Amino acid sequence: MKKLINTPESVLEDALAGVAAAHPELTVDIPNRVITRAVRPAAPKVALISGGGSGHEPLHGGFVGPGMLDAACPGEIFTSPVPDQMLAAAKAADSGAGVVFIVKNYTGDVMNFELAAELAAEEGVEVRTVLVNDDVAVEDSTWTAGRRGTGATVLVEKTAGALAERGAPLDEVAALGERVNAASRSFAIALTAATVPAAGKPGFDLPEDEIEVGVGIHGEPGRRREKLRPARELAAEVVETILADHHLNPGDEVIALLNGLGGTPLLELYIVYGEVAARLAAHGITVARSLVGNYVTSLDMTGFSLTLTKADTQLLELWDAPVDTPALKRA
Amino acid sequence: MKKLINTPESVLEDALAGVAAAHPELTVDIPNRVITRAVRPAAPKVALISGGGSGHEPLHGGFVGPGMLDAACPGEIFTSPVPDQMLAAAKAADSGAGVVFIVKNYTGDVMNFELAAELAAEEGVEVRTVLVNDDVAVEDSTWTAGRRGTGATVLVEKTAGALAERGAPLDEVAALGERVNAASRSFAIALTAATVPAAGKPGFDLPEDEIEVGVGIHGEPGRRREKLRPARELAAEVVETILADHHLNPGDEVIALLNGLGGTPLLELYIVYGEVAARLAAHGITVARSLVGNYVTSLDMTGFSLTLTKADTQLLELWDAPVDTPALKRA
Amino acid sequence: MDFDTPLAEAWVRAIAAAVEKEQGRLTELDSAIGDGDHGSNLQRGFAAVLTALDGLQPAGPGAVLTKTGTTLISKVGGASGPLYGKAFRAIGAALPEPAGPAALAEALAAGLDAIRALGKAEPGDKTIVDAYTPAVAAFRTAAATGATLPEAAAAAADAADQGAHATIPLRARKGRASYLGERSIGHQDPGATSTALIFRTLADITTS
Amino acid sequence: MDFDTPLAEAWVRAIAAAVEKEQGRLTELDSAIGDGDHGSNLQRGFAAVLTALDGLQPAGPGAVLTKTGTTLISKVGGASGPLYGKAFRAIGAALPEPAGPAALAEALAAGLDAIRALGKAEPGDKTIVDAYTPAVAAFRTAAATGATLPEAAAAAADAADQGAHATIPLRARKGRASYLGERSIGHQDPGATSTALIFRTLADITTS
Ligand SMILES: Nc1ncnc2c1ncn2[C@@H]1O[C@H](COP(=O)(O)OP(=O)(O)O)[C@@H](O)[C@H]1O
Ligand SMILES: Nc1ncnc2c1ncn2[C@@H]1O[C@H](COP(=O)(O)OP(=O)(O)O)[C@@H](O)[C@H]1O
Ligand SMILES: [Mg+2]
Ligand SMILES: [Mg+2]
Ligand SMILES: [Mg+2]
Ligand SMILES: [Mg+2]
Repeated sequence: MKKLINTPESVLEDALAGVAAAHPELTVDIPNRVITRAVRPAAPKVALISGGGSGHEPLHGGFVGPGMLDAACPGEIFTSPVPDQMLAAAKAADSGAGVVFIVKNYTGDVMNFELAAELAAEEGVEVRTVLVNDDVAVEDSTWTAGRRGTGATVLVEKTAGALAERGAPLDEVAALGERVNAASRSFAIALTAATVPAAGKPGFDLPEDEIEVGVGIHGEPGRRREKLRPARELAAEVVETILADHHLNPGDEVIALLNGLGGTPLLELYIVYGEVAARLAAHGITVARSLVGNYVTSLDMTGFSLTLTKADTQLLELWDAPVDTPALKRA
Repeated sequence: MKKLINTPESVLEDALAGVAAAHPELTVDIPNRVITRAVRPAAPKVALISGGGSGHEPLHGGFVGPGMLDAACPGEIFTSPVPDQMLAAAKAADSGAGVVFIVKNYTGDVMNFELAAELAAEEGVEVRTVLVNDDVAVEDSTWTAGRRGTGATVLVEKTAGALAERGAPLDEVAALGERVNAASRSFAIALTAATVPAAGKPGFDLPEDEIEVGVGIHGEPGRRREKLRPARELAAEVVETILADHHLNPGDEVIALLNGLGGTPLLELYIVYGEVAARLAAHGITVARSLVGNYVTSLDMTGFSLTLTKADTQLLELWDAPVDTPALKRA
Repeated sequence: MDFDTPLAEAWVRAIAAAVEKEQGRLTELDSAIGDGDHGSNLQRGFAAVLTALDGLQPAGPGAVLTKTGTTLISKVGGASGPLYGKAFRAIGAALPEPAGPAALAEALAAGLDAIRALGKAEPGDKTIVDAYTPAVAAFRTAAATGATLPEAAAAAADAADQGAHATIPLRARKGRASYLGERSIGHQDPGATSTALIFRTLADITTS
Repeated sequence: MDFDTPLAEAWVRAIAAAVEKEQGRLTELDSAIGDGDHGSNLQRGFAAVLTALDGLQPAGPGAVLTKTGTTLISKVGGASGPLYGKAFRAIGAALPEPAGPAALAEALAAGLDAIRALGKAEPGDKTIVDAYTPAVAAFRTAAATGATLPEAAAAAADAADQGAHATIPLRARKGRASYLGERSIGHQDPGATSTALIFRTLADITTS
């Protein structure tokens, strides 16, 4: 394992020290593992709090700031944060207008946020939870853990963040988040596995000519293996898999997030995005907005995910709204 | 070689197609390989044109936009662009106020830009050239090719871009660029080599426990090999190497760019940045501004570079000025 | 032999030692069908539990286990943190002092209920529940038929081992392993394995 | 035998074929002390030259080489593009029609001058110049002592080969290899190697 770290045990703490040093616009409570805005919003507003395992940077700490999150709770690598973190974040960020927890649908995240919501309620903080579950690689059934939350998280955080910034009430912000999640589908392909520092070796072995299709963002293997193919074919497979599940018609508009999994250079992401855009155009689907880059990563995993969110006037307007965070800025 | 590409030959063209699809705010002339702003500046202004081999994304195309570059000329992977590109860019971007070529100091880049400058002059475009040579890993001597241009390019492009946007005349913009270059030093460490698609395998082999110290951004090996060490020690080595060459005193302010080489996750960059900041603080040097992320990459190479630019009131003000490009935005 | 405060402390400390030792294997299992952190999650959690116990003057065995659960909830995260955390809290709350085999059986059963209430897994879903359920059943049966604490604990440990082993052919329906669908088949569940470890530890400290 | 238009065309086409064939080796050499693209740079350039020649009705051998040079400048980039481009343009400009051995020697020398004017490398800097310089000297000497075109070209090719080989122990002072300092020692320079290839090709097509 070759990594720029001090020790596997101190990864999160050391990274938070770096975030604190790099971003005076954030307040980083390292012992309690809570990242908040250094400057509190002037007027009371609904506070957006997100969190999850670390290793997905810039998610979530990189999205704290005006127009997006009020606080983020980073867990250990690929491990959901503990309820104490979300409770501390809720108490720090609540201005009386209530708190929305944005939770990616993983057993651990759901349970820890659930415990946190109970504790916060006991302390008088009103909490709503938006569950993000956009990954079509996973069967959606009430008998299973259900679909994973991946790229759609960025869209939920951005749009709900914009709405909250305008003073919308708690239920409205939560409902918007749920609407964006429902309008979003994602699918990912990995070329190599992620190496968790504490494990010291890749989560799975892939031969030089094989890829994992339908992979998650926690180093877990995908649904199946395939031979590596040209970017055009991989892009087509991803687009078709999403469209098979998504109710999109010719003429529909989408917001497209072509996301790198951490180890893939931007050059390759643009190659894939070009193919994705061409494929969508062939279906008569218009990409109204796009975002290409590393936003929801899986440590050093190479590969990409695509998220398509069905757009409408309100969503586009919220997507375009000003935002000022380390990882996403818009005037 | 595992890459998200169609064919090694079409990498640049396919990536440009993706850039064009993702960025309506840019005009991408794929056959001529020139990226310009879709909306020309309202008033005549000095045009900033940069270029170089591809594989360093977001450099340079990602820095085209208000407040930074007017045009970028991407060459083949790790190969400087041809004079025709810079000529076409100069003709497209010149509004009568002249053109500044920002050139990283590599034999190929220097010669191709030199030929382009001759051709542009023949066509009546006034050209100044700012040579960027900040890499302290390379001996600086008139008998050699001299120091390489690396991370300082971002600082030159940003600050000179801001000055040009305010209507400063040609010589002033070029002089500022030279001043920023002279105030900047960089040094890089790689954990793994880059794989050029056409070559199909890493440019050099590194054992599992070794790193290349003083590496460039074109897959060339560094000055020496060492054992991999904790991030704290690598950060210290990089800081000390730069300080040994840079004339910085306690109390001085710097702009710090902690740059990923393409394959290193943001989490690790923050860990290194935390150590860099601590080390600089121990020297009494204040980081007035910082930027952590992938800005001047070397395909899939893992590792980082550090650039320190001695700051003053003018530079900080230009650094903070609004910019609206794909890879760097500031309100 | 009753389950008293020293025994409760000894159990928790022995779990911490076992987790420290078996960390690698648990993570290995979690790498195959999860995200490769189950070992380090529990290691981190029980290390924190040891620290928490050091300063504690427990009112009884229940207090030891309640503190253990609270600490796990605060320090582990992931799926196993809240599940084991709630379980130990429930065991602690249900435990009289001192507890004989029958009372301990019911307290352990309360732990299983807590896991099921929070995680909503059924037996056969390839989770902690698959080792915990037979362990509680075996403990209860043994206690009901007059077994001593060491005997009941040994029976529970064997049943948990078998339950963990029986997860191998299962297709996961809960937790991260469920994302693998068919590909989760053929691997032993990490959480069921750590549950077996916890019951084996109880058997070990009561017999030695 | 004089250097006429068909011969000029044959030379350039033969270089294109040789570069296509030796691309891998050139890139390999460039990977060791450069950035691993010298082979693909020249391959891309000469493939474009072939296309450019296809449509051309050259006024003479000079026009063939001028066009070659212009195309290389427009298509190659990197260090070798302008250097070889300027060289072929200079050779073309200096070439009378048809050219005997002595005239060709002077034209080739003009190519070397162009490379040195642009790249400012001295012999011994571990560059193209180290193969090109002895090649021109050998060609000149042969032509001055009455050698035929094939004989002079063969002498130049041998000298270029030796010059390229002699770059191995050198420490690079120009081009990317210079960044390696001491570590550039022990590797043959890719540009000197492609120069040797270009001269060998001239010898081959004039003797066959
Ligand atoms: N809903 C559930 N009910 C019971 N146990 C579960 C449930 N979901 C997951 N588990 C258990 O948790 C274990 C994984 O724990 P761990 O790796 O620590 O957390 P995470 O999955 O968040 O990384 C699984 O092996 C499984 O036994
Ligand atoms: N200043 C120079 N003068 C002559 N030849 C040079 C000079 N700099 C570099 N070269 C030659 O160029 C070769 C490399 O060419 P190439 O790999 O195509 O370009 P780049 O170095 O830009 O990738 C080197 O091997 C060397 O022979
Ligand atoms: Mg986990
Ligand atoms: Mg090159
Ligand atoms: Mg796990
Ligand atoms: Mg090269």
